[in-house]
Amino acid sequence: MSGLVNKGRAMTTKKIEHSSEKVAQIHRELHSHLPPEPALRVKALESLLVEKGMVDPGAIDAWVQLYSEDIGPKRGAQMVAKAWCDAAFKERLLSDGAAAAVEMGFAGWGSGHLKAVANGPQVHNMVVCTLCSCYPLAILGIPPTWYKTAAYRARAVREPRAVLTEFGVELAEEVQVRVWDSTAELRYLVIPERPAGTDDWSEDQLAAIVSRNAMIGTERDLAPTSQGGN
Amino acid sequence: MSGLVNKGRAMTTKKIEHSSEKVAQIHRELHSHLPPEPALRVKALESLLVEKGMVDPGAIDAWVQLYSEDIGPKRGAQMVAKAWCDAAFKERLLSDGAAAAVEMGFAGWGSGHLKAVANGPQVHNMVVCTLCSCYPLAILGIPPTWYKTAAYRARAVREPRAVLTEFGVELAEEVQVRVWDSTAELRYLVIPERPAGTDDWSEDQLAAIVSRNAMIGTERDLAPTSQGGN
Amino acid sequence: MDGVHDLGGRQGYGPIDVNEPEEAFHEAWEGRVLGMVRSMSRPEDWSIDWFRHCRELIDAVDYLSRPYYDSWLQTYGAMLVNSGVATVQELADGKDRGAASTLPPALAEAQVPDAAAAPVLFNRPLSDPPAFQPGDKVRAKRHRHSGHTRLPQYVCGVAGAIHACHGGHVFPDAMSAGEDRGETLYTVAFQIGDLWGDVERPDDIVYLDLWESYLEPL
Amino acid sequence: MDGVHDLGGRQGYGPIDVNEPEEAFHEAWEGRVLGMVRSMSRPEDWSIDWFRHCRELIDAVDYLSRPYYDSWLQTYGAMLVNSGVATVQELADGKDRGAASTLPPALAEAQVPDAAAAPVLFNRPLSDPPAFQPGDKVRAKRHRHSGHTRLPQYVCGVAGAIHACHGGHVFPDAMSAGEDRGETLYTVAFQIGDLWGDVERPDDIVYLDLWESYLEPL
Repeated sequence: MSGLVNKGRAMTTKKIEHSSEKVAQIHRELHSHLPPEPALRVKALESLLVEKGMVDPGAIDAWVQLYSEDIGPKRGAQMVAKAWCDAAFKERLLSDGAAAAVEMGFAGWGSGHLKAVANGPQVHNMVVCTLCSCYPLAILGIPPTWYKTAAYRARAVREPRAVLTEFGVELAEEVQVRVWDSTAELRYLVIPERPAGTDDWSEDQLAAIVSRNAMIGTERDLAPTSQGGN
Repeated sequence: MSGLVNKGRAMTTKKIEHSSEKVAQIHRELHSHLPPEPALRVKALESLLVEKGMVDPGAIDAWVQLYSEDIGPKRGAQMVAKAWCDAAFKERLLSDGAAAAVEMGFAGWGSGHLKAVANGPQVHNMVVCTLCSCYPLAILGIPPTWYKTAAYRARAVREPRAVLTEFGVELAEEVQVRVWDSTAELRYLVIPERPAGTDDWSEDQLAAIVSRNAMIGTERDLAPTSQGGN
Repeated sequence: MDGVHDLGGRQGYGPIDVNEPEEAFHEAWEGRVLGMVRSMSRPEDWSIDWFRHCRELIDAVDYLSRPYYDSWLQTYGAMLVNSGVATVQELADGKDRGAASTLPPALAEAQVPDAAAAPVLFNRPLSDPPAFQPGDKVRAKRHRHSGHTRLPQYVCGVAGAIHACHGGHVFPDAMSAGEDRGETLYTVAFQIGDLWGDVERPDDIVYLDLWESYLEPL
Repeated sequence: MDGVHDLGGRQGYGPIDVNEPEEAFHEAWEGRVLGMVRSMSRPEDWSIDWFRHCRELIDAVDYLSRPYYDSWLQTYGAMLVNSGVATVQELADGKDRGAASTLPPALAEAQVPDAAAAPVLFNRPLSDPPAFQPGDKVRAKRHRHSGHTRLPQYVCGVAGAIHACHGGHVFPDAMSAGEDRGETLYTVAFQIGDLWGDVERPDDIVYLDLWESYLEPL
């Protein structure tokens, strides 16, 4: 099981010490004693966990491969393309994102409370996690680094329009911006608008033009480029 | 003149560009291009200013000497000791700290709007500057580094009692803590209580036991030690 | 806690790198951290909320300056030490000095596909009905406590409206301290002009997911 | 601005070094910075408020991690570049590439004692009477602007009482943008229990010096 909170496993009554003071002190000690380079720190941790029998290196490889190849924004793009082509699926996606993810075979980390929000001519949605880095991993894969930076987290809820401008997004005068700050275990997926001139495209063709940023909400107008066109 | 804002000099109408964006960008460029060590950065700045005729190295030496020897917490200690011995002076110090500083010959940077606050059996005062590092330099000299740290600035207004405990201060049950956050150009000086058993001490003897921290408010009970005793 | 992690609306963090390459991991070690976190054996009383709180407790400069997955490593390191599973010295040189682990077994390579396809659910049944209904005006409470909470500072004291009610969800403030209990979760809509004084379009909306005890009726 | 400098009440910054040595400067270069700042020639439109704002604009990690006088150097460097008096390259290697300075002359060594004994005054005459009197209940405004201000976030929206009125003082929000004008300054008393939810003694008091336009009547 990958979950930190695991419903399938009974909670034990054994209590660890939840002392903020103690953990802050441990952080300071780690800061002073661990190797200076992240790669070296990671190597030390992996060696230690392997020696202690606390990790299977093959499992690490498997996760890296999964997130590098299988679990990524292509999944979200397929869901969006299907929603564009199939009004009933779009309805299901909007009303119960978790079930829609199961239906697509994309269930996993962060899909359990998936909420899709749809852009429209007068609505633009944008997702952030100001407190950490919450993101629908099962649907969009590993979040980009910028999504996890202080700059994006700080600015998205205060000057979303300036952030959008930085990403090259121009909003028409009548568009309202809706920012979703992922403060709980709900995970947000933006359904961008289907571009004009794509009426005869297949779902696969459509999926090819749905960018990761469009599903975070930092891109808006998807162009029917040669990438997806026929 | 040392003042950044100088009443004696007529303001010109020439305007610099007050752009936060531009200055933030300059900071990033300086971060990337200046030498890695503070001492090297300082050396480069001094060389440049001397070459440009913008600074007199002898003046720098003079300031360093002044703050290392003449302008320091001994001044504040003399004011406190005098206030202990001379009720009329204490009255003047509490009602017009700036004038009291002039009377003592201690006028200077930060004495112009000096406010003295007196401890008592049921009152403990403590000074901080949460936004930067404001401090009565003419009276107490260069502030300690801890006064300028994020830790002190963050904690003094939220958990002053925990901070005091860290400094070894124990407060009697009936004592109220009053924290002065120096958000303007007023500069605060704490007058600690005169310790018992010092009735026959001279001002000089008394001044010798008044610590810098007692005048910031991170020390409370001044002991009549051999340092000051006769 | 009012930690450095609580970044919503803070200023001075500069531009965003909008041209970042799109691959999942930019450095090989990043994937190793994620893979370890997903498969290592762990004390049963760890939770994602305890993880988040431990990450918030990282020194502010480290929090802001270290690469993202490096902060995960730092956090898991601290959690291992706090739980008595590893020592600082062991984490420093990677050499095991303790007894064999008595923790639940690690995830085996063959179990990864199933684990990757299993959503973790945070909803919890509640006997009490929700205190608020969609459309109700509420105010986020002004005061927070010093422990872990998911009530960001930037909405504290601000009025909004209930947008949706999600039933009971694990309450992070309790879970981070070891108590798994549910509380009603809402999505609350705030006018951006009520949050900040100098916004471009005051009627833009910021939605947050907030638990019932973060809110008071208005 | 809601910058990283606005530290009042933030948590996670660790213990205080209560055993710091007492000498004025711990490194020789620290004194050089202070001496330069006190005696260098400068554009006439610089002000302490502009300096403070430029310091607030330092990258957050640099702000929190660099030694104090190093942050002064960084700030004056940025001010020199912004004013067109020096370039980044000149500050990097210390070599003058420009024309001779046309700024007011630098302070000479012989002038230092007089300069050190001259208090700088920030009071300014006002024609309008103060809006508040000692004892009046007030509330610090909730919203701040993105420029320089001396209204800390931690009192925004909180009620307090006027403790003292100091007449007109240079208004930093304007001065930092080049406009030297006075506004009534007050000392305002806040009960610490109104500022934070988890204090030891709610009746302890925090005083702040706040300008009239930071406050609203209650």
